[in-house]
Amino acid sequence: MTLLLDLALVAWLLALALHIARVRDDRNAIVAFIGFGLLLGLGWTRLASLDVALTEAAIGGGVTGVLLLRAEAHLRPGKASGASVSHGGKTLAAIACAMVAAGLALAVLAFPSPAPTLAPAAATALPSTGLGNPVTAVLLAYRALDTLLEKVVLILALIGVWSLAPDHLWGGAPSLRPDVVPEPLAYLAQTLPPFGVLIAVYMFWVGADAPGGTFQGGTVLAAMWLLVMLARLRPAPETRRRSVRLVLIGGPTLFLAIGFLGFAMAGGFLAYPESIAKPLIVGIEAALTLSIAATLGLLVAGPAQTAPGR
Amino acid sequence: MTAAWLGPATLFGLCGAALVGIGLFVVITHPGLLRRIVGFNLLGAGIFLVFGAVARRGAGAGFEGDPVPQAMVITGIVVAFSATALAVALLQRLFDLTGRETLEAQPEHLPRSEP
Amino acid sequence: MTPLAAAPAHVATPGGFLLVLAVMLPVVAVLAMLALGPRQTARIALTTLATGLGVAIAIVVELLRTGAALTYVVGGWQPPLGLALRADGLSVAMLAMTALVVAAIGFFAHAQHGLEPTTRHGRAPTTFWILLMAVWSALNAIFVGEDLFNLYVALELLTFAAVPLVCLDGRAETVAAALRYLMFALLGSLLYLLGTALLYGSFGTLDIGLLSEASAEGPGFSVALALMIAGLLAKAALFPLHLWLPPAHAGAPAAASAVLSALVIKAPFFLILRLILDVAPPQAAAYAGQVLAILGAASILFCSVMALKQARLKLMIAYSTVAQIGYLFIVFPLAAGSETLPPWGTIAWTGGALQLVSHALAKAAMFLAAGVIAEAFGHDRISDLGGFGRALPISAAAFGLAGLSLMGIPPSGGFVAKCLLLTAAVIGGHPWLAATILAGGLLAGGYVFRVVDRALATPAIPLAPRKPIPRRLELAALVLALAAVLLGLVPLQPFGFLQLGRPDSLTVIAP
Amino acid sequence: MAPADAFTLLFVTAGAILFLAGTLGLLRFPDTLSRLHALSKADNLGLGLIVIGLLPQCDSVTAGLKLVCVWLLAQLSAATASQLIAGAVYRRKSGP
Repeated sequence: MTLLLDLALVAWLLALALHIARVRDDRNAIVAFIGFGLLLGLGWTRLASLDVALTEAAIGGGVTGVLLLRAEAHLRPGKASGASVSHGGKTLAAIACAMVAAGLALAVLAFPSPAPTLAPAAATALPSTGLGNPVTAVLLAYRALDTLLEKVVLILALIGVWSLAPDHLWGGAPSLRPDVVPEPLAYLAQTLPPFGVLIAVYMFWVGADAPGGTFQGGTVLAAMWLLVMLARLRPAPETRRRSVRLVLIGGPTLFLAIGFLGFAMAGGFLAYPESIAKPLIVGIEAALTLSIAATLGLLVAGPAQTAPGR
Repeated sequence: MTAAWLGPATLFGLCGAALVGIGLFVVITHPGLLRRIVGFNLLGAGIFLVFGAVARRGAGAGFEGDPVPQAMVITGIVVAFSATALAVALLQRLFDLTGRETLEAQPEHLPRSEP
Repeated sequence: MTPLAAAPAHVATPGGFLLVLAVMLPVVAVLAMLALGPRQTARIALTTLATGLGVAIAIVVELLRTGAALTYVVGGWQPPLGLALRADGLSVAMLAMTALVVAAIGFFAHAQHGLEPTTRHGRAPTTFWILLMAVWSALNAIFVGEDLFNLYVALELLTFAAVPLVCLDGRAETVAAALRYLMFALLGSLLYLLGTALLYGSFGTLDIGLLSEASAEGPGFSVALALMIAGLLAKAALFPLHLWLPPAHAGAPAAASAVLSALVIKAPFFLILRLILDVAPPQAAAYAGQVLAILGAASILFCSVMALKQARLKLMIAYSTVAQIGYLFIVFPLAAGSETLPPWGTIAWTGGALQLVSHALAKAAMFLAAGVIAEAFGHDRISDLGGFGRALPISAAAFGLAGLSLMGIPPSGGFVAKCLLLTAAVIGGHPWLAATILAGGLLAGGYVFRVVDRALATPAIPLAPRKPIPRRLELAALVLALAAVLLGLVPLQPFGFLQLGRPDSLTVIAP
Repeated sequence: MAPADAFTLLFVTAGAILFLAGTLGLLRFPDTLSRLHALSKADNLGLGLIVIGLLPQCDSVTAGLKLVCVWLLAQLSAATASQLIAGAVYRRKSGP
C-alpha cells in the first residue's frame, strides 16, 4: 500500500518535472515548480527526513517560488523567443542527460549493503551536545564549519544582489512594487504575522530536540516579513541602514565569536564546553534565525530601487 | 535485496537520478534563462533526493536515517536558494539594461561527459 | 565496516589553529565591513591584508620548522563525523602565493580607488573589498579543506564572491558575462555535489584521508569521480568549457580580473589534483590523466591562437589564461609516478606547481599593468597603444617581465616550470606533449611580443596619458612580475618543500 | 477495530472523497470562478473532515491543537487566495 503511494508520488514528481521542461509559458512552469516543491516535501517525509521536508517546503517551494514568480512578472514585457538550440543539439543533449541519469541510477542501485552510516557515531556523540535532534547536532556541532561558511555564502549572495543596483541607488531601499494591494492581501498581512511569528519561534525552539530549527523558523519569519512588505504595511528598509546590517551579521558574528571562544573554553575552534553546550547552541540558533529571516527577505526583495535619503 | 528494491530509499533515489537528467536537459537546452534557473533547481532537487536515499539507507542507532546527509541537504537547499536569488537578480539587471532575457549569441556548451 | 573502529585519521598539530585563522580572518573582515559601513571598508581590508600575510608567513615557518603537514580537527570532532583541515607543502605554497597576490592586488586597488575621491566609498570600491575578502577566505578554505562537502561549501563561497566581481562596473556586457559565468559555475558545483552524494553513499565518509584508505571499487566510485571532475572542469574553464572565461575576465575591472585569472581559476584545478592524486585509484587516475592532458593540450594550442588574434589587450590576456591553465592539466600523465617514485617525487610535479605559482604572479601582474594602461589612455585596443612604453615605462616593464614567464624564457619561474615539464615529457616518451609545450611557448611569444612591440614603437604623435598616473599604482604589477621572474632563480628550493606532508608511498589499494 | 479507528476511517474517507470531487471540479468546470468554488469546497470541508477524523489518533492535547491550527491556517490562506484570484478575474473582465 505504501509502495503504491510512493510510486504515485514519484510518478507525479517526474510528470511535473517533465511538464516544467516542456511547457512554453514560464509562469506555468514556475507554478508547476512550486507544486513540485511541496510534493517533494511530502517525498522527504517518506524518506523519514522531517527536517529536510520542512526546509524543502519552506525554501525549495515557498520562498524560491515567490522569487521566481516576481522575476517572471518583471521579465514578462520582453518575452522573445531566444535562439533555440537546434534539433540535433537537443537530441544529443537528451542522450547525454539520459546517460548521466542512467549512470546515476546504476550507482544508486549499487550502493553497498549494509549501507555505511554515521548514525551510530552521531548518536554516541549526541549526549555531549545536550541536543536531542541529531540533524541540529550535525549542523551546529559536528559540522559547524559547513554551517558557518554557508551563512557567509548567504550574506555574500546578498552583497552580490545589492551590488547590482545602479550607483546612485546603491544603499537605498528595494521595492516589492505590487501594482495594487488587494483588500484581502492587506487583511492577511495584518492577521497572519502574529501567528507566523509564533510558529517560527516554536519551530526554532523545538529544533534542538525535534524536527525544526533555524532554517525552517527563519524562513517562516522571512515569509511573514515579505507578506507585510508586499501588502505595503511597512516599506522595505534602506540597505545601507546600520540596524539592518547588524541583524544580518548578528547570527554569523555570534556563531564566529563563540567559535573563537572555544579556543579558550573548550580547547578548540567551534568546540563547546560540555556543560553549557546546549545553551550556547540555542543562543547561536536564535541569532541565526533572525539573520536568516532578514537575509532571505532581502534576497527576495532584490537590489535597491530608490535612492538613499539624505 | 528485494526488500531494498521496494523501499522508499531506492525508489526516491532513482527518482532523484531521473530528476537530475531532466534538470540537466533544461539547463543545457532551454533558451530562456529563467527556465534554466528553474532547471538548476530541478537538478538540485534530484541531487538532494540521492542524498536522501543515502540518508534513509543509513538508518540505525535508533534514528530513522543518517543525520549527516540530511544536514548536508539542508545546507545545500540554502545554498541553492542563494544561487537562485543571485541568478534572478543578474537576469533582472540584464533585462533592465538590454530588454532581453537570453544570452545572445549563446555558444552551445554541452557539458562533456568525462571518463 | 564502522569507521569508528579505526584509529583517528587526523591528529591535530600544534600549529593547526593557524589554518582556522587563515580561513576565518577574511570572514571576520567581511562581517566588520558590513557592520562599520563603507567609510571603514578600505581600512579594515588593509589591516586584514597585513594580518593575513602574517598568518601565511607563520604557516610557512611552522611547516618548515616541523617538516610535517599542519592539521586541525574542527571542534574536536574527529572525521568522519567531524571536519578536519590539513595543509601539506603544496597547500602551504598555495596559501602563501594567494596571500602575496591578494596583498599586491589590494595595494593596487587602494591606489586606484584613491584616484577617484568622490566614489571611493561608493558601490564598486566597497563591494570590491568585501568580495576580495570572501574570495580569499574561500580560496584558503579550499586549499586546506579535507572534507569533500566542506569543500563544496567553500567552492560555492568562491563562486558567490567571484561572480559579482565580474560585473562591478554594471555594464550590460559584463552583466551578461557574469550571468554566463554563474551558469557554468553552478552547473559545475552541482555536478561536484552529486559526486559527493555518491561517495558518501558508498563509503559513509567524505574525508579525503579516509577515502584514500577505503578500498575504492564499484560503479559508484567511477561515476562519482567522473561527475566531480567534469563539474570542476567547467569551473576551471578547460577547453572546450572555456567559453565563459574570456568575456568574464576581460570585462571585470583590472583588480578583479587579476583576482579571477590569477587565483580563482586555480581552486578547481587544485581540487581536481587532490581528487586524482588522493582519492582516485591508480588506474582510474591514469585514465583521467590522459583525457585531461588531451584537453589541456587543446587548451594550450587553441586559446594561444585565439589570444594572438585578439584586438583588445584584456581579452588577449584572458585567452592566455585558458592557454596557461592547459599546462597545468598536461602535468597529470607526466607526473604519473611509479612504484618507486610517488607523483610528488617527479620533476613534472615540481614543474606543475611552479607553473601554478608563476602563472598566478605573472597573470596578476599583466592584468594590473593592463589596468594601468586602460586608466591612462581610456581604452585597451592594442593597435592604438603605439609607444605606451614611453608614457608608462614601469607598466611596460612589468608587462614584459610577466610575459617572459608566460613564454618560458629564462630566467623566470615560467621557464623553469616549462623546462621541467618538457624534460618530463621527453623522458616519459610523450613527444606530442613536448611538441605542444614548445608550440605553446612560441605562440605565447607571439602574443606577448605584439604588445611589447607596441610599447617600444615610436608613433608620429607621442601617446600621452589623459591623466597623471601615480607611481604607486604601477608598483604592484612590477612587484608581482619581478616575483614571477625571481621564482626562476630559486629552482631547487621547492622540490623538498612541495613534498612535505605527503605520504611516502602510494597506499591507495592494499594488496 | 477500535471505535476511534472506525471514526477516523469514516471521516478521512469522506474528506478524501470531497477532495476528489473538488479536484474533478477544478479540472472539469468551464470558468475560473466556478473552479474556485469547487476548490474552496474541497479545502473547507475536505480538510476539515480529515482533521476531525485524525483528532482521535492524537496522543496529546497539543498534537490535536496543532491539527486544528493547520486547518485554521489553511482556511485563512485558502480564503485569501480565492479572494485574490476572484479579484484578478474581475479586474481582467472589467479592465481594458
